[in-house]
Amino acid sequence: MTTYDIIFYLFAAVTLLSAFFVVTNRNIVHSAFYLLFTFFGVAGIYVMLGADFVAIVQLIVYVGGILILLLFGVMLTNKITNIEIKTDSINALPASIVLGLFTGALGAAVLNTNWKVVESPAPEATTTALGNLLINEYALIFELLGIVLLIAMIGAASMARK
Amino acid sequence: MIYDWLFRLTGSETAAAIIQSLLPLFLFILPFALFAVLLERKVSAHMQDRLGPMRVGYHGILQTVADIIKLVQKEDIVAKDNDRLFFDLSPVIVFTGSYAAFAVIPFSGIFLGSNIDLGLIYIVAVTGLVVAGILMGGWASNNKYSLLGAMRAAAQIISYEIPTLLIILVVIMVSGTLNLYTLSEWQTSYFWNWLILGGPVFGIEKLLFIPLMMMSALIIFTSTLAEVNRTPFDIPEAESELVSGYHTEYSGMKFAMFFLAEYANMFAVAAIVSALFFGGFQSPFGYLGDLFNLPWLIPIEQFFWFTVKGIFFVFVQMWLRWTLPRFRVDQLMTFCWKYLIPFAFVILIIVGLITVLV
Amino acid sequence: MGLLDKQFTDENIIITKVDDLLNWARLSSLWQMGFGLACCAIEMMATSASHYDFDRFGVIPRPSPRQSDVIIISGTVTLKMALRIKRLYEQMPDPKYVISMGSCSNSGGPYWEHGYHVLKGVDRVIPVDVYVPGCPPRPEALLEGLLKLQEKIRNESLVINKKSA
Amino acid sequence: MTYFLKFWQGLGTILIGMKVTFRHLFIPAVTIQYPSVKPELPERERNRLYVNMDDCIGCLQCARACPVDCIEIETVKSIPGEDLGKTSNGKKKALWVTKFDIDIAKCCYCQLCVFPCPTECIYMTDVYEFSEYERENLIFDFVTLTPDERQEKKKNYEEFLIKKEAEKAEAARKKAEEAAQKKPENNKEEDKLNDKDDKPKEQE
Repeated sequence: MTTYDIIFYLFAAVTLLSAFFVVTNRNIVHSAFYLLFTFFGVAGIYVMLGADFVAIVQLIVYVGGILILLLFGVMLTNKITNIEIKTDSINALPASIVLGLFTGALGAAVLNTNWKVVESPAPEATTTALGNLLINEYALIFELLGIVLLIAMIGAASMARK
Repeated sequence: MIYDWLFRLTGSETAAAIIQSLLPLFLFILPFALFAVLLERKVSAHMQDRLGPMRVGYHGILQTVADIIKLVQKEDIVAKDNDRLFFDLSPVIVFTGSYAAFAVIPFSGIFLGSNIDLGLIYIVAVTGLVVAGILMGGWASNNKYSLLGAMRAAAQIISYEIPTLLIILVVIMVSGTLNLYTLSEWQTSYFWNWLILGGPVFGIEKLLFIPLMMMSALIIFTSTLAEVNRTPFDIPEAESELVSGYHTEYSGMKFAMFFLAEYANMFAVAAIVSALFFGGFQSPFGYLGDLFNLPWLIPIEQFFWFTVKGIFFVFVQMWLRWTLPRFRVDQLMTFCWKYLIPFAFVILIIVGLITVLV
Repeated sequence: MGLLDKQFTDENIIITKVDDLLNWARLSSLWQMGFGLACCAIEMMATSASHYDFDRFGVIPRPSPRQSDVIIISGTVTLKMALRIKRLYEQMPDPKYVISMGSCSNSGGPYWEHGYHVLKGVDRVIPVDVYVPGCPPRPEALLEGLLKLQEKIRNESLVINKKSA
Repeated sequence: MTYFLKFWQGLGTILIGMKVTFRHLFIPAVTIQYPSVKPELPERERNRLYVNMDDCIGCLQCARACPVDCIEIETVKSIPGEDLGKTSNGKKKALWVTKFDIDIAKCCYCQLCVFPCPTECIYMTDVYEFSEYERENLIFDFVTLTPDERQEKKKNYEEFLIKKEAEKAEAARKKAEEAAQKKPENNKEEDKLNDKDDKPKEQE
């Protein structure tokens, strides 16, 4: 096991464990904070895959933006601990059967596939290529997305003024 | 590069990486924090015609050492209603955030943690971790002052990230790189080639750039000052309103970690400003190593100049702290949204036009 | 009184050296709880200001009791405020020290006889280390009280029964 | 237009402020480095009280003047034949001062005790450095007599009183004896007086 493997498993464990806590925790602020570790672990895995730009954008957008917004929202609610979870577990038996079948199918597919193992090239910096693609090849789509976001912002602002 | 040297010394990539990532902590951040706290106290004292620490060592030079030893052995209070896990975790996350920023700061030509292409954006990204840590600490303290302080800190840091990012975008458009090391190399080793004086390109655009870049440097300095919660932007810790903000409930070593993170952050933002606009590790007058043909001298000189620039900007931060009173919350937001962001936008557009047209 | 204080029974070279180091650190960085009650508070502020400069001794005011080492009770302790003082004192982390500044907090001062609303000495609610007399004390008197406190800290020990020096 | 004006004004005023603080960085500090340098106090500085017991005549004027009652004085009369000496301004002392405590922790440094003193023996000094670890140490005892001497003076006076009492009793006895010899006369006179007193009452 190399160092990279260790780091990978570390990030994977952080991601999975904290995601598990996000779902199961009764305290919604705790859930939101565990989400921080989930995002962080995912960003780490992105880095290990050589997608440095995506990892950093993940950190900026999710940790720096959405998570903070989420925390603001959550902290301003008046009932934080011991939230009553409305959905009861109904139809447990059929659900577990379906889940078991699905898991079995996936597991079989994973085990039976003949994975090709290729020597991966050294991860390159993706930023320049990404920038070139965005501005040259996909400029129109990029601009359209920007306009959609702008419209959303204007809409939100006009709604907030009412 | 230090990494290669360490690799040859230890023979293992992992060991080299670990040692290299520990170097800035022990060689730089801790001594710098000790020095900066003393500097802060001395500067504040002399600006108020006082003397500052005088009785611990010669003119109080051991004052911060005593402070740290005292903080380490203080009782670590965790109140009954504190959220134990996050209360303990918060100082660690805040310190991680500000320490991680040091990974890409180019101390000199041969020493920087990681020469990644996304250096500038990376620093902005890990600053987000600081915000999350502050919110976590404020909430876990279970104290209304802490929570209010944390909320204010988060709102402030998020708001002021916008002008910072816009100015970073300006720099990216002019220089064409996000890499702090390349950026420092690009502004060559004479001060008229620094970006604040229009960059190393000669021609009409250099003249046009000078006023724009000066304003950009001003804006980014102001907004990064706000991001590290220093006076006049220290409303998250406003003593007269919020006791001491998000770290009200922290005592002993955990408080020391917040303290350390604050000073590490101060240097980090000073380093960003100097790397973006003031040539990073480049000497303003050329190198003695070049003059006397001593190549081993150049990295040391670069480290010297980088530290000098960093400490100068830290000094300016302190200078402002002891000059200006604290903003009100609404003034703070007005300043960001009505002044800094529009100015940054206008600069962005003009610089874009210049780079396209000229 | 810190966590380790009075935890050791024998006095050996390591303990005494650690003693010296810790005592030096404690006495050199006494962060003061920013807490003023009455007219003595004005003198306390003057002590922090340029002419007397508390910072020379490493004393800086901290807003939060969690980060302070010494609380200077400066002024008339009314019965109402006594509860708050006790609470603030309990919120401070060990090792913590108290300087009682001025007649009012030493013993009730001018109100010791007929003051129906004044606590007759702050040592009735919290243990006081140094009493600084004066009404109000001169800033120098407070500084001298601080030096006395430093002298007291210098003789503290981790050992239970150190030979009293 | 005011928008840009405000921006420039803000920038300018910040620079002015920074200039001021920067100049002060190089102004020599005004700090008095207390333990090594001590400031000169004005002549009429009011600090710790001092009592010159040689001059004290135990008149209690200062204790009465004190607004906070922090001075406690006990005096014992001297017995005839004891020489207590004179005060510096020529008054003769007649009282042993066996207790002269000033609780400086209560003192409010008003100097009101200084003026009534007929011999000017209580006054304020310029000593201000006298903080203590224990409050009890702030009660200053100015009496020059040792505790034994104080006891002795008290005992002396008590003995003197007893002796005087005895003398008095002796004198009274002698008087009574003398009176007993002249008893009849006296009794008659007393009866007469009684009668006079009674009469008006009866009339009413």
